[in-house]
Amino acid sequence: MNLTLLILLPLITAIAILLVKNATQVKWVALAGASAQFILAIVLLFAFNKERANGNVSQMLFELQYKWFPAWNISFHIGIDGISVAMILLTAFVVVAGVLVSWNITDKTKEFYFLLILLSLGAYGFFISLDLFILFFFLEIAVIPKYLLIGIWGSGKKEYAANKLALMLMGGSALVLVGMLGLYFSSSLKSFDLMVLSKLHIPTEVQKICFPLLFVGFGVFGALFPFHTWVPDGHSSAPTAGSMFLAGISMKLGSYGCLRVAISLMPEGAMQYANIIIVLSSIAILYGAFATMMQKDLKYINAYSSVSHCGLIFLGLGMLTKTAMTGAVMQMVSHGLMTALFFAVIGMIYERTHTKQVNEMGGLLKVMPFITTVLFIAGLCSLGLPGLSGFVSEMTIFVGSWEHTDTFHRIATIAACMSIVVTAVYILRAIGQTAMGPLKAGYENLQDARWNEKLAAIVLLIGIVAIGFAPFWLTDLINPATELIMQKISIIK
Amino acid sequence: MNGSTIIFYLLASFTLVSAVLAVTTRQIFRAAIFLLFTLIGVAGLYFWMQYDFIAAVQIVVYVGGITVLIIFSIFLTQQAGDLLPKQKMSRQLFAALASFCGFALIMLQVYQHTFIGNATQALPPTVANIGNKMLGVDDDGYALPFEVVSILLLAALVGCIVIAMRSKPEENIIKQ
Amino acid sequence: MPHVISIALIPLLPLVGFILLGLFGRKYFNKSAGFIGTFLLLVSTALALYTAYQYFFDIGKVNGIYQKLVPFKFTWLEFSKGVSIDMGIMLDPISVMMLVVVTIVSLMVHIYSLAYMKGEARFATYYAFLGLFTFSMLGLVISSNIFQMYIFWELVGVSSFLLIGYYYDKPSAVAACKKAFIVTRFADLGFLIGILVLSFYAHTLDFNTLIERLTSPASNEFKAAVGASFIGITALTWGLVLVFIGGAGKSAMLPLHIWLPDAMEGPTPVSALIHAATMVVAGVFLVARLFPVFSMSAPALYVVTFVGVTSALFAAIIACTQTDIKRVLAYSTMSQIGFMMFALGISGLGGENGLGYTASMFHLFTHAMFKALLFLGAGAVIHYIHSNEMKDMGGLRKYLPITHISFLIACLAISGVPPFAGFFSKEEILLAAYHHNPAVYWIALLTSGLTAFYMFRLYFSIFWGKQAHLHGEHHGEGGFAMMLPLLLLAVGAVLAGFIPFGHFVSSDGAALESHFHWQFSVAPVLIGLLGIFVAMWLYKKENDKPAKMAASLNGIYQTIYHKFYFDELYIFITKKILFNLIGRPAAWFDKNVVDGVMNLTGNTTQLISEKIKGYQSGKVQQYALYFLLGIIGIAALFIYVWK
Amino acid sequence: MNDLFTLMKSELLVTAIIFILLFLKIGKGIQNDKLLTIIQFLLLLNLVFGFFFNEEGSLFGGMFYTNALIVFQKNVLNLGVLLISMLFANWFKKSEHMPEFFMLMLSALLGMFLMISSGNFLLFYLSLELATIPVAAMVNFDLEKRISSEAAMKMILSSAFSSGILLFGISLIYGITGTISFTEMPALLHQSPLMIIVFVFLFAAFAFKLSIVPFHLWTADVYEGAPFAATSFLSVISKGSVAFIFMATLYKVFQPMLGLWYNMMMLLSIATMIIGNLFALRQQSIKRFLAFSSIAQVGFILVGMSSNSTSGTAAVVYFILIYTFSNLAAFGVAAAIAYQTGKEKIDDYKGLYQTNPFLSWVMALALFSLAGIPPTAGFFGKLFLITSGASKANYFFITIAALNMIVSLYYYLKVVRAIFMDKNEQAIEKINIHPTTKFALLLCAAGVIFVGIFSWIYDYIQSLA
Amino acid sequence: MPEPGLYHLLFISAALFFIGMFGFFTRRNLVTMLMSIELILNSVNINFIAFNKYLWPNKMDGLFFVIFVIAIAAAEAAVAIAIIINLYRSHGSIDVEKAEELKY
Repeated sequence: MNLTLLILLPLITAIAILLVKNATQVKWVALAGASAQFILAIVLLFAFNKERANGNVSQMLFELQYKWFPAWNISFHIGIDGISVAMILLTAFVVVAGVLVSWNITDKTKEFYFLLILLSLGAYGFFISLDLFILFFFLEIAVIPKYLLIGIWGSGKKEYAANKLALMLMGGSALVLVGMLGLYFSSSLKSFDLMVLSKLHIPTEVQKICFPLLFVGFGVFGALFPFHTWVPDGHSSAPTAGSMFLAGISMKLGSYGCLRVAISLMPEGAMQYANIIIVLSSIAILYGAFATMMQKDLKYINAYSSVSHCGLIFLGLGMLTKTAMTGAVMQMVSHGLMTALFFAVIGMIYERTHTKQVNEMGGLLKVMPFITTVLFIAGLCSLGLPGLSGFVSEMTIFVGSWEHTDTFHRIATIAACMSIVVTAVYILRAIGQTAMGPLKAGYENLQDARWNEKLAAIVLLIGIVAIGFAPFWLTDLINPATELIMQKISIIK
Repeated sequence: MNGSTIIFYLLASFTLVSAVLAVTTRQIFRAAIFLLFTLIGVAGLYFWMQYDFIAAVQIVVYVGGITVLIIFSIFLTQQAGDLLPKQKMSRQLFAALASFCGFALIMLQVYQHTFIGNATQALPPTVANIGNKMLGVDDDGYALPFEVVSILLLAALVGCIVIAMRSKPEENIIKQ
Repeated sequence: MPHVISIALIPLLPLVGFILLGLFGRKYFNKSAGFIGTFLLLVSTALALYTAYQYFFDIGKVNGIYQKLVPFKFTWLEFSKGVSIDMGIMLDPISVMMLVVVTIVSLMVHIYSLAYMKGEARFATYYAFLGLFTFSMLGLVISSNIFQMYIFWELVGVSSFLLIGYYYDKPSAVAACKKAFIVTRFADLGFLIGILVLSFYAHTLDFNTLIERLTSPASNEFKAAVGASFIGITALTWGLVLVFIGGAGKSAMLPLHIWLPDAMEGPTPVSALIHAATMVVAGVFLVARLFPVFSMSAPALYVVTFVGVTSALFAAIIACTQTDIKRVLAYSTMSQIGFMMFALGISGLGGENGLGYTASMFHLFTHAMFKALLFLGAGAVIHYIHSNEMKDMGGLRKYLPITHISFLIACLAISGVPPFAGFFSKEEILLAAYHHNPAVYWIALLTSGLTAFYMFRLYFSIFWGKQAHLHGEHHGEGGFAMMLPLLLLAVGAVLAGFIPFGHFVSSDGAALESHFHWQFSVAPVLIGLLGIFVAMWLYKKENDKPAKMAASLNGIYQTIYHKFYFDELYIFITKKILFNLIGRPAAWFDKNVVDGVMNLTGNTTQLISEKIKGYQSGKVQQYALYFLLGIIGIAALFIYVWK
Repeated sequence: MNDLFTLMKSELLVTAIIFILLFLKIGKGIQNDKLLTIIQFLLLLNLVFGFFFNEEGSLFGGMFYTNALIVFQKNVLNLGVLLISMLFANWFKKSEHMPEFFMLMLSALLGMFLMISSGNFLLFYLSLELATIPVAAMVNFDLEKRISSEAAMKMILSSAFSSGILLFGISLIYGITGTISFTEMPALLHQSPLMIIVFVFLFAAFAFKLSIVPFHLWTADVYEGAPFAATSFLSVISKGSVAFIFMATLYKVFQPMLGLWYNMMMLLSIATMIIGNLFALRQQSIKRFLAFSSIAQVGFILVGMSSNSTSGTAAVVYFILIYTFSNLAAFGVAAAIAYQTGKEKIDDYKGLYQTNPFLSWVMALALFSLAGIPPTAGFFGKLFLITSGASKANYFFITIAALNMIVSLYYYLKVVRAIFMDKNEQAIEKINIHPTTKFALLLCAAGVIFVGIFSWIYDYIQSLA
Repeated sequence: MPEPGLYHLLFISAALFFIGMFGFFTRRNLVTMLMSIELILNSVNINFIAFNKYLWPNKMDGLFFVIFVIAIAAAEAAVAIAIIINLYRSHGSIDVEKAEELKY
């Protein structure tokens, strides 16, 4: 399995989109590209499992290394472990759904799809990079498409939101850059290579400086409290597919980076700052949930709830136990799918009702049963209903967090657990007001989902249910990888 | 105290006084004349240092060339008898202060610094020596700078012609 | 050993129904959905009965003790070594009993709904939801793993939510389903943390292993769980109490009961199934499942007893004043579950001590029969009269004869009148209470009288008293589909008490002979009859006695009528504290502080940029001056300061 | 004497073109159109020729020195001039003084070549003046515009002032060391307080040319007033060449004073980035905006330069190559719009994308590259600058640099936002782009994308450094 | 009075340099600003000659520097005056304070 395919395919798709003439063709090309990518991701999953089953236990599989800027010891080094596979699958799911959902974009279709595919390119590249430099390269590649997607096709205070997003994300990546350079120069080998760096022992004082830089830097992407403020505005202003990508994929870049770079390279730093991370993420979880409760705009609801859910990811990471870490990765995947689904549905509703305010809706179940049912399922996933992906990941995090015996961790865990109640409150409020209750006047003739929307929702639902019903395949994928990371940490412990 | 010393001090004070006047007098022609005096004073210093050739060049180029150019431009741009506009007092004070500080800083460090020199094998600055070097292409030759200056003069010439010979004046000339 | 698949099919068939009807029902099976669902459940029921037969009479007993069999399990989600969620099947007396109860009641409701829900636009959806619920409930009772139970626990919650909110365009239904879900969810938080605590010390989530480890005082796990303590209470007690909070939430125990009366907004058959016979007893089942562990912690059992007995009394008092027939039934349910709960609380483990346990399970069993019957009967009444309010009813015995009879049987059963089912089970509970805790016994006795009173208040108000003002079309009793379940359940309510329950279900698996003392039964029966007579005196004929009584006890009556203002208290907590004191400030903080800091950074930059523009004044002399100053400054800096 | 032709080939070629132009001008009768084509052809020839006969050596007793890296630098400048000749074709065709403009520009270019190659302060000073005085004249080439002559005045006076300071510094360093040769000087340098002053004087002169804060004040005014061709020449070619020689002098001549100039660089680099960014934030005129942005860019160049290593050298050269493409593309687009509509305000660009997608994309690419966003080359350029600057593990410094990237992104995005996001009824009409301009823009865009991704370009530069 | 030597000349040149600077900062007339520039350049020339004479008479670097500086000064002055005249034509004044359209 040649991993460069994962980058080449979107690249080719993007170029093809540029070459194609009319809007319909653009859509089909984009869909074809996204589906091919989707299939590729599935194939990758099987290839990965097969390779593991064949007894290949090396940390990264399918490694490839090309020279790129050898003067700086940079190489185009790619490879995957279970975590990456999970994230790639997530991306593939969300991209297909995003392409489908945007089917009726009429304004500047070509540019829209081009940017969408470019964004996915960045994400794929990010998840397979094993070199800090290209990791950073792909991280930043994904920023501008987001900016343009929000700014051009968004709604509301889109320009403000787009600006805020771009600037904050760039701020995050600036910190990442500094941290990355710190790592680079601290090692005698002067290498950006993750595999090389992970074998070295990075001096403790360097870790003390670089860990917060990298963690916060990636944390900005992943909506770490209090750097989450781009999330609500960005998500709510973005076009549907934009929100899906933002929340579904792009925020995961941050948490993935935290895990892959910050924690796994600098376990001592992680130990040092773990308590701060836990405090911040516990605050984010509860505070995000309570802030969600007060929102009236569907997109804001989901955006704030993302802050809360991503807080869980960081909590899982900060706990530094294998179970919690596995849970965090699962939560990344789960939240990605779930929130993408949520945004897709919100987009569909908005397109029909032309409002995102929950109090202006009501009884939509009557006119659009499919859409509201999906909304409902997304909501249930968000509140952690068993059988859907949210449950397994949250529970894994809780169980993992509970493995610490001291009061501090206990309180943090209980605080995190409390979010499931608050989540239930706001999700049910939102669904109760939109889907249930008497039908508001003026909405009698709304149409239910079209084929593309149904397909998009189903794709994401499959992902959610596949994890929810059978989480073991995902944990089997992730566990070996987290185990390796934990080994490093436990040596220090 | 010998004659040379007296001449030096006279030249120096003449140069500096005229320089000060050149930058302070409010009548532009007088300023130009004081500038002339300063330049002559500097030429005098060169003579005093026995750099005759340089002194001659100074007089020919500066006194004969640049000053004339300046006076012409004054003719072109100035009504006779106009006093020069006065700069704001604060700016003057500030400028004086800054200049003085700079001067003080430099002189302080110059006096604290011991210059080492190499006065053993003096090469007298005669016209013959200068001429040999000027067009030499060997190690100590100055042919290349000479050519560079010629190109520069050519370019300056071209530039001056284009700029000074412009045909269509802008509509809103002399608006104020 | 029964075939694993046949057991697995018991819950899976309703799931198939759910998926089939949920995905395609609206389009393809809108008419036939009821029959599909009912048929699938019929098969399930048959399998459940077969399994029960096999278990109780064939394979369950080894050396006279019923075993906990785990014929099947697989690792579903592994957290860490040894701690994993397994999906499995566990057969023991109570789970087999619950299988039977759930399938039978569910089947009755399925059949009943064929008529009751006929013509609904979302008929298929209704059956799909019923299927989902039945699946979840069956999954819950056969769970072999505490987390598996939690999973189905949640699923049960959501299906309850769906069914309560079935009439989703009724705002009150929407509010009720939200309330039900959120309150139980809140309780589940306790359950979850309880699981975390217990599993942390037991290093397992598997029921059998967990119970084994936490009940043997010699094991390391037990020592650790008892050794660790928080504010003076051992970790074991904490874990159990937290788990019990979950059970209390589902079983509508005080003070988490507030969702139950509102849950009556759902279709009446649903109330019969979920909020009377099956789901609400999940809490009892949970405590029973973990009973060996509970028995290791006296404080935990004490909490169970206390909550159970207060709930029983409290609900009975409220039930006396309610006018909505379903609400009366709801409070009665709560009260009866309180009985089951405290019966567990006062029970010990093994032998005679375990009488409370057996009694509780017995009561659970009989209660399922007569309470389902009561609800279905009430459904028939509501179906007929199109109202839930007692004041709209009266004298219906002529119009609804079968309903009348079956309702009467159920009322007698619940009032503990021999020889109906309730008599036997309640008798055992009281007996157990009498032996273990006299205070509880007296309260229970009082409650039992109240029960008889409010049940017959209900009965007389519906079927006797003033003539109901009938208007519009009335289509009889709803036909065979509605009558059949009534009759079957009535038979159950009459006969269930004669089952020698202690032989099958006991705290330690060994048979427990019930010692029937007629002398002991006198007091309960008498007090039951007293309740009935008072009700008859007050309500059989239309009169103004109840109103007068209510007026004379105005303050107390109002307090009771308003359910001791529990709802208001909750609204105060949620609206005032959660929303206004936490939510709003959080949202405000985010909008103004977190966001504000970011915006401030931007604005400050802009402001500085505006302020320093004079530096670039356009005056070349000034530029030169800055130039010189720059040189002097830098030179001075590096000569004198920064060497 | 063969050495003369191979080592000084760039200079000789440029001189030859100047003289060809002179003759063409005197022998009148060639249309601007044709003449422009001829010039472009000559410049192309010049560029192509630049890649051959690269030898290392010195002439005139070390006064002139060249090596492969210097030749490469010259080629970068050549490329820039060629691009300028193509990008502003519309303006050139209309200008009646086109040949003179090119003569001046090429003289300045010659000056820069000599400056990069200079081996002593005399030639350096002369070529610096040669690179400045004609440019001042070029700035005045929009003869009908008031601001053009104002800008020219500001430029000539400021640069005369700065060369006075430079000369004063040279005179003192000559007094202290007794030599003006770059190669002999390091051995004679000692860090005395007077030397610090002298160094600051020289530094200031360089800083003036590079527009480093606080010596940058002339930049924006001159850029705004000058014709686009002159502005882009100033901001790209002139800045690039001075950066090259500045770096060479620092690394070679002032190596003994490393400690001093590292701190000075750090200080001024931070100031430059911050002030450049702060001023760029509130600009409306696109030229002025680019002027301040280029000031901020210089701050980044200083970051790389401060590393005092070959990788720093490579990074700076590489960055300037990229900067040439990106900045010229931006100026090219702005010029194309301004020539047809006279609009030079950022607000005028609102809704540009509706009417001119090509120009919009080129502009966006250019700005992204300037902002350092992948996959554009600017990302690599900036990253390598910062990376080499970070080699001293001075976290404070590089953090400031990295944070400044955010501010700069803000204002680059302001333009992007105007172009792509703002709706505008009176959007700029469809612009007719001259074919050569279009080609040059495409070239720039290609450069902006591929110079980064094709890592061999960087490797090549690194091998030269 | 002491025997005049290098330091005296350096004093004169520095004084001239800063007098020129002062003039440049304060004279509003462009031509007079140009004159100030000439003063600055002259001061530099004195430096060069002084160093050449007193310290490094073995080579003529300083001397040649002066020759070229004078040449450049001429060229610079020529271009500057051309620009000033052009400015005068468009602005009607050569007051430097009045040429400040380009700012901020």
